[in-house]
Amino acid sequence: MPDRDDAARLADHAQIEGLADDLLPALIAKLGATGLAELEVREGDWRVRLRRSADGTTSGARTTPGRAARSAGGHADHAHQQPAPEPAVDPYRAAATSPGVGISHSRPEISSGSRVRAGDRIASVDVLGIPQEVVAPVNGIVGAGLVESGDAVEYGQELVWIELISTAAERSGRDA
Amino acid sequence: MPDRDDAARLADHAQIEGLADDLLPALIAKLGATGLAELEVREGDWRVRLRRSADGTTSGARTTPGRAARSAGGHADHAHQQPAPEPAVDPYRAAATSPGVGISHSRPEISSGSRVRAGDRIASVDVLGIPQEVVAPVNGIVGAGLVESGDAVEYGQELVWIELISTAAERSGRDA
Amino acid sequence: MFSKILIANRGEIAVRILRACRTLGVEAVVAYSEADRESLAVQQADEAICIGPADAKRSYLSAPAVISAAIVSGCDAIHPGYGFLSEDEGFAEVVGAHGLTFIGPPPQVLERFASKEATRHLLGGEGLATIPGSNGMIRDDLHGLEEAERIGYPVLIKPSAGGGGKGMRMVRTPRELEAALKICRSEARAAFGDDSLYLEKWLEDNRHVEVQVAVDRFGHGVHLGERDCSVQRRHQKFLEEAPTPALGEAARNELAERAIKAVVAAGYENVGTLEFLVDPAGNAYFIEINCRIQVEHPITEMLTGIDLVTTQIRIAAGEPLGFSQADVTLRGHALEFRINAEDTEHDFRPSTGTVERYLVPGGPGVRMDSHLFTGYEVPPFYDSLLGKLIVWGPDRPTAIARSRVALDELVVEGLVTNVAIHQALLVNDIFLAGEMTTNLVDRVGSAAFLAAAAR
Amino acid sequence: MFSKILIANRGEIAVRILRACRTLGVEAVVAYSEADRESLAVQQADEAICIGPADAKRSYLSAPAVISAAIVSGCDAIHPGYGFLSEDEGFAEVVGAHGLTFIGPPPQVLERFASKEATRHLLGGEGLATIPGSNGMIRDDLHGLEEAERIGYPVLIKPSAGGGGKGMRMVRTPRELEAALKICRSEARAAFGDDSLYLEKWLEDNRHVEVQVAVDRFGHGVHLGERDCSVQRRHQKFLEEAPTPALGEAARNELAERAIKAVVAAGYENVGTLEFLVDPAGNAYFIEINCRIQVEHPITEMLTGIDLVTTQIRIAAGEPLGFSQADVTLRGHALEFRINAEDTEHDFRPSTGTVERYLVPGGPGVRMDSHLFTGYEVPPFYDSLLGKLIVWGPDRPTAIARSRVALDELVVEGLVTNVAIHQALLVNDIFLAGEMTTNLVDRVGSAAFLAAAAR
Repeated sequence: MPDRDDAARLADHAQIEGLADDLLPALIAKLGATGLAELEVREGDWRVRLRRSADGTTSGARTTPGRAARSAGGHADHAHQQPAPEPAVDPYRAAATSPGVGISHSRPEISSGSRVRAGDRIASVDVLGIPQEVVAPVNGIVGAGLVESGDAVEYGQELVWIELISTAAERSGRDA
Repeated sequence: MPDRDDAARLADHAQIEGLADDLLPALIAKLGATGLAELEVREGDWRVRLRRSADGTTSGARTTPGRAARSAGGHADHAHQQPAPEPAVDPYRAAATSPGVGISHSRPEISSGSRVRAGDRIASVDVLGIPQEVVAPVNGIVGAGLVESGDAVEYGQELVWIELISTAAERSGRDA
Repeated sequence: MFSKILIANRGEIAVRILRACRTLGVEAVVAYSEADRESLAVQQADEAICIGPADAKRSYLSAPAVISAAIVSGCDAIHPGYGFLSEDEGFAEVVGAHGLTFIGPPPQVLERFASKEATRHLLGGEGLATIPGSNGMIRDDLHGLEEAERIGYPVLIKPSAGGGGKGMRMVRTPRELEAALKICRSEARAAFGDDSLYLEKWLEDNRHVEVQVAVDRFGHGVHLGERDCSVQRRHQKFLEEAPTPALGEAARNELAERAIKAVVAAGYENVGTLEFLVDPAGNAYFIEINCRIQVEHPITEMLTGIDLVTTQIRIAAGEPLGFSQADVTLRGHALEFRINAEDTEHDFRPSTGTVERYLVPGGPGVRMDSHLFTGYEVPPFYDSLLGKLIVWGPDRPTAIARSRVALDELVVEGLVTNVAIHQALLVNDIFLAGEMTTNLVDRVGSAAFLAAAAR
Repeated sequence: MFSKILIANRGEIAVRILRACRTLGVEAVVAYSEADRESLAVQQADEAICIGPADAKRSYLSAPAVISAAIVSGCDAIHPGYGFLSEDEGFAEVVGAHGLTFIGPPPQVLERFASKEATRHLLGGEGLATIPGSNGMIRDDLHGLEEAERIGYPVLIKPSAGGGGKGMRMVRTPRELEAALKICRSEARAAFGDDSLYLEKWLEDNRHVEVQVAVDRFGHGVHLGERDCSVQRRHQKFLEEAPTPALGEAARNELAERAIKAVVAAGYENVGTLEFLVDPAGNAYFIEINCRIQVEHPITEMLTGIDLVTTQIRIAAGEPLGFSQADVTLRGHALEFRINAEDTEHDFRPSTGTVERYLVPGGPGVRMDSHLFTGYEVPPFYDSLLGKLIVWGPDRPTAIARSRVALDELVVEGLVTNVAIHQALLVNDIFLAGEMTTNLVDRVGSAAFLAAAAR
C-alpha cells in the first residue's frame, strides 16, 4: 500500500484531535453518568465509539427474569425481538435464585429485613412435592421478594433480593 | 436503573481519560499513518475504537476485478468465501474499464507509453459486432494492459492502467 | 442437452434456475448487473459475468449485452427467467441467429402467440371460450345496443386503439350504454386519434385461474393442473394456490384438458400458462397465454412433484417430455405467498435496506424460494419481490394452518415486508371459504382489509 | 386435543414439535436448560421455561424437573421428542400419575415393548422372523456345535448377561467355535459373574431397514413404508433413505404389511418403528422396535405427505387415525443427511463454536430441519446434530442429483461439519448402485472412505 501524503495525514489528525478535544469529554461524561452501553461520534470520515465492556458488569443468565410467569404474547412479535441488553449487576444487592422449576414457598422465619448469611436457607421451591432449598448467595438483609409464596418459578429465576450489609443501612435511610 | 454512585463514576472517568490522554494520540498517529481501517484499545471495562469511514476512500464496484476470465472453481468453496476486502485506490494510476461485455480490441495507435487525455478513446470492446469505446478516465500515460486484445471482458472490467502524469516520471525513474 | 447455460435474470429466479442447471449437471453462468454483484446467485455460481450497470435497460433488458455475455462465456443457451426479455420474440430470434438456444418456446412459436388478440382468436378456434364481445367494432348506437343485448349486461366499452385499461367504461343498462358510447368515442378520438370501440362482457366477480402446460418439440403435451391467482392487489397477484377452490375436480380437469388440447393443436411448445377468468357460474374464459416460467410455478411443483424449470430446459434442448398425462398426479394443496419489500402501512410503497437478520421458515411442506441472506443489501433498482414462501399440505385447511406458522416464523429484519397482508388474508372469512374474487382486497382497499384483520 | 403441550427436548426436534403444535393450534411451552436459553426453539416459542442447568441429567433427563415444569406452566401433555426421556416407561408412568399425557405409547404399551428380548419373542409370535439363534443357553460344547450346525455358520457367541456388543465373538467353523466358547465363558464369568452363552446367526453383509407404523387407540393401524438406514459409521446412522434400494416393491410391501399386522396384534399404540436386518438374500429379521418419533421421520413425510408428529400428538390425544392404508401413497424417493458438528479430518471429533454465516439450501424437494441461525452458539453439552437436510426427488437419481446441489449450497461457517462424508457418499459407486450395507464405511474406515472420494 502506498504511503498517504502528508496533507491527507494532517487533515486526518486535525479531525481526530477535534473529536478528542471537543467531543470526547462530553461523550465520557454522558456514558459515565447514564450507564449507556455504547456511544459513537462521527466527524468527517472518522468516528469514535466508546463502549462499556459487558464483562464483569453483568452476570449473564441470572439477570434474565423468569419466563414461567410470562403469559403467551404474540409469538410473531417475540420471534422478531432482539434479545434485550443485559442489565448491569447491582452493586447493592444480589438475588437468590431458584434451584429448580416448581412452586416457591417462603419460610415463616424469613421475611423482609431478616439478616442472613451466604448459604442460609431462605425459601424453598417445591419440585413435584420435593422441596429444594433456596439459599442466600451473600451475607445481607432480606429485601424485596420478586415472587409471591405459591408462585410458579423456573430454574435460575431470581426470587428475592439480598441487600448487601455494607450498603443496606445507607439505602434504607434514603428509602425512609 | 438506579443512579451510579460517585466513586464508580470517578473510576470510569479516570479510565476513559487515561485512554484519551495516553493512548489516543498514539492511536491516531498509527491510524493516520497506515491507512488501517479500524483500531481499538481497551482499558479496564472501557474500550475506544477508531474507524476510518469507507466512504470517499474506496471506489466500490470498479475495484473488483473482472470475473469473466475467471474459470469455474469449486463452487462450494466459492460459496464459503467472504467477499475480499476492497483495495484502496491507487494514487499513481487509474484503470480504464470496459463499457460492455464482449471482446476487447486494442487500437493500433495506442500502446504502452502513449500519452492520453481523459476521454481519449484508447481501445474498444466489441458487443455483438458493435464496438464500444474504452476511454481514458484521466490524463496520463498508457501503462500495463490488464487484458490482451481479443480477450473476453465483462462490463466494468479494468482493461488498462493509465499512469498519472504527475507521478509517472517519478515512478519510471524508480522502475528503470 | 446444453453444455452451458447463461442465466439472464436476477433475484430468486436466478437462484432457482441455477439449481435446475446443477440438478441437470449443466454448467451455468450468472449474468448480473453491477447492482447485483453481491447477490446470492452470483455468490453461488461457478461463473458469473457482469453485463452492465444497475439500469436494467442497459443490463437485463439489453439483448446485445445478454447475447454477447453468452457468447464470450461459452454458453450455448440462454435462460431468460420471467420478466425482462423472457417473452420478447425479437430477442429469442436474435438469440437463435447467433446459434444459441432461447430457453422457452422457439421464436416462431413466440411470434404466433405474441398478440393477445390473435392468440384469443387462435385458441378460440381450438375450442377455448373467450370473453363474449361484439362482432367487430360498433358501427353506431343501434348496433351497440343490439350487440350489448346479445352479450348481456353489464358490458365493457373498450377503445380498439387503447390498452392497459385506458378509456374503458362499464355500463349496466341500455340507457347507460347510449350515454357512454358518445363519451368514449370522443375520448378515444382525443386520446388515440381513433374512435373505434368494441364491447366485451363485464365479468364482475371473477376469479383468475390459470392452467400450466408443457409441450415438447414432438407435439406431446401434458397439463399440470391449474392455479388460482384470484388474490390480487391493484391487479398484482400476491398469493396463488392450487387447486383452485373455485371449481370442483371434474370442472378443473375439464378446463385443463381443454387447455392442453387447444395449445397442442395450435402448435405451442415448451412450458406455458393459459390464463382464464372464471365467472360465478363456473364458466372459464380464456384471456392470454404466458410463454415462460411463472413466478408461481412452485405450487404446481409441490402438487405434481415435477420440476418445471428442468422440464423447460429439457424441452428447449429438444428432449422428449418423458412422461404422459397419466403420470401426472396432483397431491394435496399448496399456497404461495409473495414476500415483497413493501410497506403495508404506507400504501405498499417499496422499501429498501440491508437484511440484518433472516430466519427461513421450515418444517413439512414448507419451501422458501428466495435470494435473501443475512447481510444482503436489497438494491433499489428492481421489483420488490424478496422471495416466495410456498406451503404444501394434504388439504387446504392444513396448508393454511401450516402457512400461518410459516409466516410467523419468517424473520426479515432490516426491511419492511408485506407479511401483514398475508396474515390478514389468512383470517379473512371469504378467503378461508375459498370464495375470493380478484377484487377481494381492492373492493375495500388494502388499508381497510388490513384493519379488518387486526380486529 | 390437548390444550397445552410441554416440549421436553432441544435442538431441531424441539423446533419440529413446536411447528406441529402450532399447526394443530395447540399452545406449546418449550422446556430448556440454561445452555439453551438462546436456542431457536426458545426464541420461537410463545412460552418457554428453564428446567435446569446445562447438565442433561439435571434438566432434559430429569423426570421431576420436566413434569414439574409441565404442571406449573399449565400443560396437559408432554412431548419427549427422541432420546432423553422419550422411551423411559418409568417416566411415562409418572407423567400419567400426575394426570398428564405422555405423547407416545401409553405407559403399559411402553412397558410391554421395553425389553428387546421379550419384544422379539412377542412379535416373533405374531409372524415376524427374528435372527436365528440357539434354543436357550448353550449347555456344553457338544450342544453348542449342534446348535451352530442347525443355525448355519458364521455364528455369533453372545453372553447372556452382556450388552452393547461386549464379550461377543464371531466364529466361522466348528473348530473356531470350540476354541471361542472356552474363552467367551471365562471372559463372561470375569466380566459379568455369569458364564451363560447363547448363539445367534451372524449376518455379514446386512442392511438396516425399518418400517414406520402408526396405530391409534382403537387398534386401527397403518404402515407408512420403510426406510433404509444402512449407511452408518461406527453403528451411527448418518444417511437414511426411502424407499430402500435393497428390496423390490413387492418385498417392501410384504415386509411393511407383516410389520403392521404384527404390532397391531401385539397391542402397540402410537407411532413407532420396527427395525430389521436384511440379509443379501432379502430375508428380513426383526431386531427391535423404537417407540418414539425418529430422527429420520421426515423422509417418510416427504414420501407420504403425512405429518408424523401431528399424527403422534393426535393419537396420544385419543383421536382416531382418520385415514386407512389405502389412503397412504408413497411418491418418489427421499434422502436425509444428518448434518453433524464433527470434524471429518480428525476422526469425527465433535466441534463447537458460533455460527458466523448460515445459508439454508432450497429449491424443489429440499427441506432443512435445523435449529441453526446466524449468531447461534452451539453449546458443547449435547449431541452433535446440527440439523437434517432432507431431499426429495421423483426417483433416486434425481433425489441424489438434487442432494449434491443442496449439500453444495449449505453454508455453516464458524463450525466444522461432516458434510464431506455426505459428499463422499454421493460419489461412492456402491452407494450409487444402492448396494450399501451397514459396513460400507467402517469396512475401509472413514479416512479411506473420504480419501477415495477425493480421488
